[in-house]
Amino acid sequence: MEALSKTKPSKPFEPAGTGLKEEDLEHHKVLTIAYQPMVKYAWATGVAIGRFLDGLRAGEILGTKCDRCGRIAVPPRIFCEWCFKRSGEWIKLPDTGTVNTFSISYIATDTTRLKTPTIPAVIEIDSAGHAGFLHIIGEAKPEEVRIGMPVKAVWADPEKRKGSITDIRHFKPIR
Amino acid sequence: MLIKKRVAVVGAGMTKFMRRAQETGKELAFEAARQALDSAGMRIQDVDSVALGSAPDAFDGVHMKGEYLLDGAGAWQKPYSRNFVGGGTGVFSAIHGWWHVASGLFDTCLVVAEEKMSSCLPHPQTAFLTIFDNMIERPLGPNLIWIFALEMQRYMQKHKIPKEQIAQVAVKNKRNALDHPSAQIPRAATLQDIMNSEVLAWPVQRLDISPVSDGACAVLLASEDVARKITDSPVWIDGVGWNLDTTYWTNRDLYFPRYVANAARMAYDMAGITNPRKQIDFAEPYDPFDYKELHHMEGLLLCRKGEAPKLTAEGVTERDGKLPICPSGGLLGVGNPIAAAGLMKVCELFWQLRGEAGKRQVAGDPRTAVAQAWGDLMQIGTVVVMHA
Amino acid sequence: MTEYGTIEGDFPVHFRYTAGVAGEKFLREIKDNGRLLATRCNNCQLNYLPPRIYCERCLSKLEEYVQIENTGIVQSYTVCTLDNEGKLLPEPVNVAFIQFPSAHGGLIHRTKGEVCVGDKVRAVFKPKPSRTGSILDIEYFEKLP
Amino acid sequence: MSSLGSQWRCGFLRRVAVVGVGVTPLKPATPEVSYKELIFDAALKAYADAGVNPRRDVESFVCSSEDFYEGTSIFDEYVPDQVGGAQKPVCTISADGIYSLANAYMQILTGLFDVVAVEAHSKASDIVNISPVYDLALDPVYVRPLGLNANFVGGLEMNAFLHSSRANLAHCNMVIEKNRKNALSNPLAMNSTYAAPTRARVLSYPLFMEDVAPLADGAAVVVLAAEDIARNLRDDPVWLAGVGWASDSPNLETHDWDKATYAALAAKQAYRQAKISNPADEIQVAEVDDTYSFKELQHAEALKLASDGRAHQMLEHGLYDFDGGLPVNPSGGSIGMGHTLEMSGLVRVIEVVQQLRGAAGRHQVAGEVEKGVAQAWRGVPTASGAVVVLSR
Repeated sequence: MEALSKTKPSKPFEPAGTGLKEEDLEHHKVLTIAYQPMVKYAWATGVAIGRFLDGLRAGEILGTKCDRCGRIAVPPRIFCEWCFKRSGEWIKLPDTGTVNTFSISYIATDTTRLKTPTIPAVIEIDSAGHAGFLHIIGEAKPEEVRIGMPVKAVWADPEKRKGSITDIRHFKPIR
Repeated sequence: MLIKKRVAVVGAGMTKFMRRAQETGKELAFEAARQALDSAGMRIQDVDSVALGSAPDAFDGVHMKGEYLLDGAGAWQKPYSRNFVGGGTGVFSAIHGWWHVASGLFDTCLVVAEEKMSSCLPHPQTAFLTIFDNMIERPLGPNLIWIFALEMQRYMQKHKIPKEQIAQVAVKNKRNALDHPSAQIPRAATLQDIMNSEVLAWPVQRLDISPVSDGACAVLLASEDVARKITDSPVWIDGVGWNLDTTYWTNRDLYFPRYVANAARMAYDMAGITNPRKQIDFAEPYDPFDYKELHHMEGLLLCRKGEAPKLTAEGVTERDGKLPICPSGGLLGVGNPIAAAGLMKVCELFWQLRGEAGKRQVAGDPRTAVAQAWGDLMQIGTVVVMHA
Repeated sequence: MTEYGTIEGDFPVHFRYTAGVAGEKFLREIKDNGRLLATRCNNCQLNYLPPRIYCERCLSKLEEYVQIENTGIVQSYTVCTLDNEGKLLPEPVNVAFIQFPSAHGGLIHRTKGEVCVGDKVRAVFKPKPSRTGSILDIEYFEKLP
Repeated sequence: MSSLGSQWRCGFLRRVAVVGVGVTPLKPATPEVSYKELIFDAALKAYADAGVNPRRDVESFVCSSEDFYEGTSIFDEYVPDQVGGAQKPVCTISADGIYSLANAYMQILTGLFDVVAVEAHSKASDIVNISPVYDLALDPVYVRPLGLNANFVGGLEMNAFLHSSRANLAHCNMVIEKNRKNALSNPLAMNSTYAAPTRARVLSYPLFMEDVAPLADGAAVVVLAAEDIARNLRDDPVWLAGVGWASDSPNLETHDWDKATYAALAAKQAYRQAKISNPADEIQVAEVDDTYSFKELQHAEALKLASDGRAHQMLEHGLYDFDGGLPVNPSGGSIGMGHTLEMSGLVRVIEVVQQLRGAAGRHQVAGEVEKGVAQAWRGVPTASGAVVVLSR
């Protein structure tokens, strides 16, 4: 380290990098290697989300309650992350709630454009404090959706439910 | 607080930020690392350890991306590890490097952050589906813009902020970036351009968002005794902070980033900063979306909650204002190769505090500045306070 | 007994990698001329194969390309029975790591028939019209007497 | 600073100890719990063992994961709650748990924190098929196009190692037999029956299916504390005497095929800190990576538990047996216990901690155990690994 000579503050530099256009890649002006990943997963839903999804299949929204702080958690978990204790009893919650925040989305997951917008929202479930989950608002005009709007779950037909978050088709405004 | 070793930044490097780079991720990492070493007059043989930051493997398309990148980052036969805190990774990389040196275990640490998002098709956005909860969110078909839109809506509603005030951030940062040699699309935009751009997920419009990019950045860290041998103008890392909030983002109020505030308090405490509004000369908060800069100014306690849009409207945050914010041009202007964009903010502090920022130099001989990044499910704040 | 629940998923993306600055030169030279290129680090006296734009040891920028003879020596070999998805290959594949006398590094590739450590092998290229600019433009390495 | 109240002052490297460990029994699958619930279980055990409350006493959390092992991008989003880290400094190191341990160690050395928790886990059973995950780790330009199972790299390395060390498949069988037998005494191990290797199915010759440690699920949490706090928490803290981690070239073409150079470099760093000059004499127990059977021998040499090319002879002489002079993988290793991806290193560490505490139960090795070493490798195609020396 002693051999080092102190440097003067450096001058503004020319940054390195070769920017390409999409055509360069598409028309093979530059070589590319294409690859399709084949990775697949089957995640064990476990105790808490397993029971939550079973509840949805039965047309119920379930939460867990912490015996120590009294907080109700939905989506449920087997622990209270604030008290670091095992959760206490399971609570059946109403299928109504309040829009905490929302968006009017014109793009799909793959960034393609949607003609009819999707309205994702965070729904605070009634009697669960401010706890809630992400879902979609339906049966509503984009311009009528607002924060604080009361909503109710619209369930899929019982025979079509599969123990999934999509067993609730969407939440609709309570008018 | 007693820290074992005082740590300085003694060199910095950065590639161009590009929509599509011909360079592999390794090559990008090399270019940034080489430049950081050159700027300090150091050889890789003099570097004791290497810390790397890079965001999801699903961008570069390589499992264990940290392993893949390590030779480009100069880590051959060295102690090397990769940190990962989502979008907060870039600034966190400097913190990761900081504890290598501050611990007394190493005299020097080369910190490299890389992202090559263009490998991911049909669009890097698609990979973001996989950041959502695999059991109860992914089946709803979410995309990344949603969470920003949901947070932005909550923030706007809480403080009754008009969209125009938010768009002003994009105007400022895109203008600032005209002076940055690494800028991806150096192009100014008017308020009207932003407001008229395509609505993606209201209230988010296309020009509210930083572009997708490839790029890399690097900084070289050294302990005080070594730093003084390397340079007459080391820039000190006086404070570091990071804080991760609960994963259950739908159980929190998103209008204020409390985790950023926690991280900022941690860093300020360490740096002995008691009044950030007075003691911070300029800041590089994380600005992947225009409202985020405002959100983060508030999280960094540089103003009151809901006050950031007003300061922006008054010109306080311009490069020649009282509290310049993102003089680099930020992610909105320079580009957003996730981890590299965060470390760019640390590079900018280094250059500004040494008076080497050229046309971007903020006036008034700045001495103390803060860089911050954010990430995960609106969940982590990473903060570095630097001092010349 | 309870049926435990699972939710299935994947990564709905695909990848397109560039070969990089050095990789582009390397693969083009194979495609166009059937020759192997390395980059030279004059500092460390090493010729990197495959080529890199940097020396991994001294991190110098490498810009000098040198040609490497197509004949090398087997350093290790294996006979692989599974494909990249874990399925049984139609027939086992002979693979070797081959070093070249003037190069640092080497190539991992298929060999025609079984080989042993120390065997001399030579790259056999696909016919020029069917080359695409890929490492697979080398069909395999064949054993020399 | 911790609520537990450290009195540390600058001037020398502070000593850091393991004060709590928690690990779930390793299993081929855990369909009854989610990854969060599995980790929560390990965390509860570790904090109970350490006698700390994570919400009050633990100041920082270092977790370990790789996105493609989880099937989730930015997996670090999903780590804080089940370890008690919500709204605290939590970060992820994308590597084996020993790397996370090393980073937690450095965090404490800075003086910033006094108590830090380290987490690692494996939910390998959530991965439908591991081969495509490994495939994604191969170089996309030079190696992946060959379309081969990534274990072929193990085949090449094994052949190079056997060739240069003059060891043979019989020695690899001895490693498999030893580790399977050792695991029989370990209640945490996945396998509870013993079978001699048959070498019925070749994977990538000379690598057979049985040379590869079978994947398992599990979670582990380790709590570290600075010296004064450690002494307050328990009578038998286990000290981190030295920690090292290193990478050889990530390019297969320029990495050492026959030697575990990464492990040798990491060991050198750890031994230097621990002031160990003659590891084979000074260490009483070793837990080394045995992702592949031959790796145990290669790693034993890298850790200087044998001179280069001699590990198989030591093995022949019974030195590494459970009742030998220097037991290697008395836990049963990954071959006996199950391979838990990035958690593997912490399983090794926890075994050494239990041996040093004299709390390993039926698999407690004989004699005084003063110092032990644990080591991890990140698997093919990497040439990276970490080493930790633990002492009483």
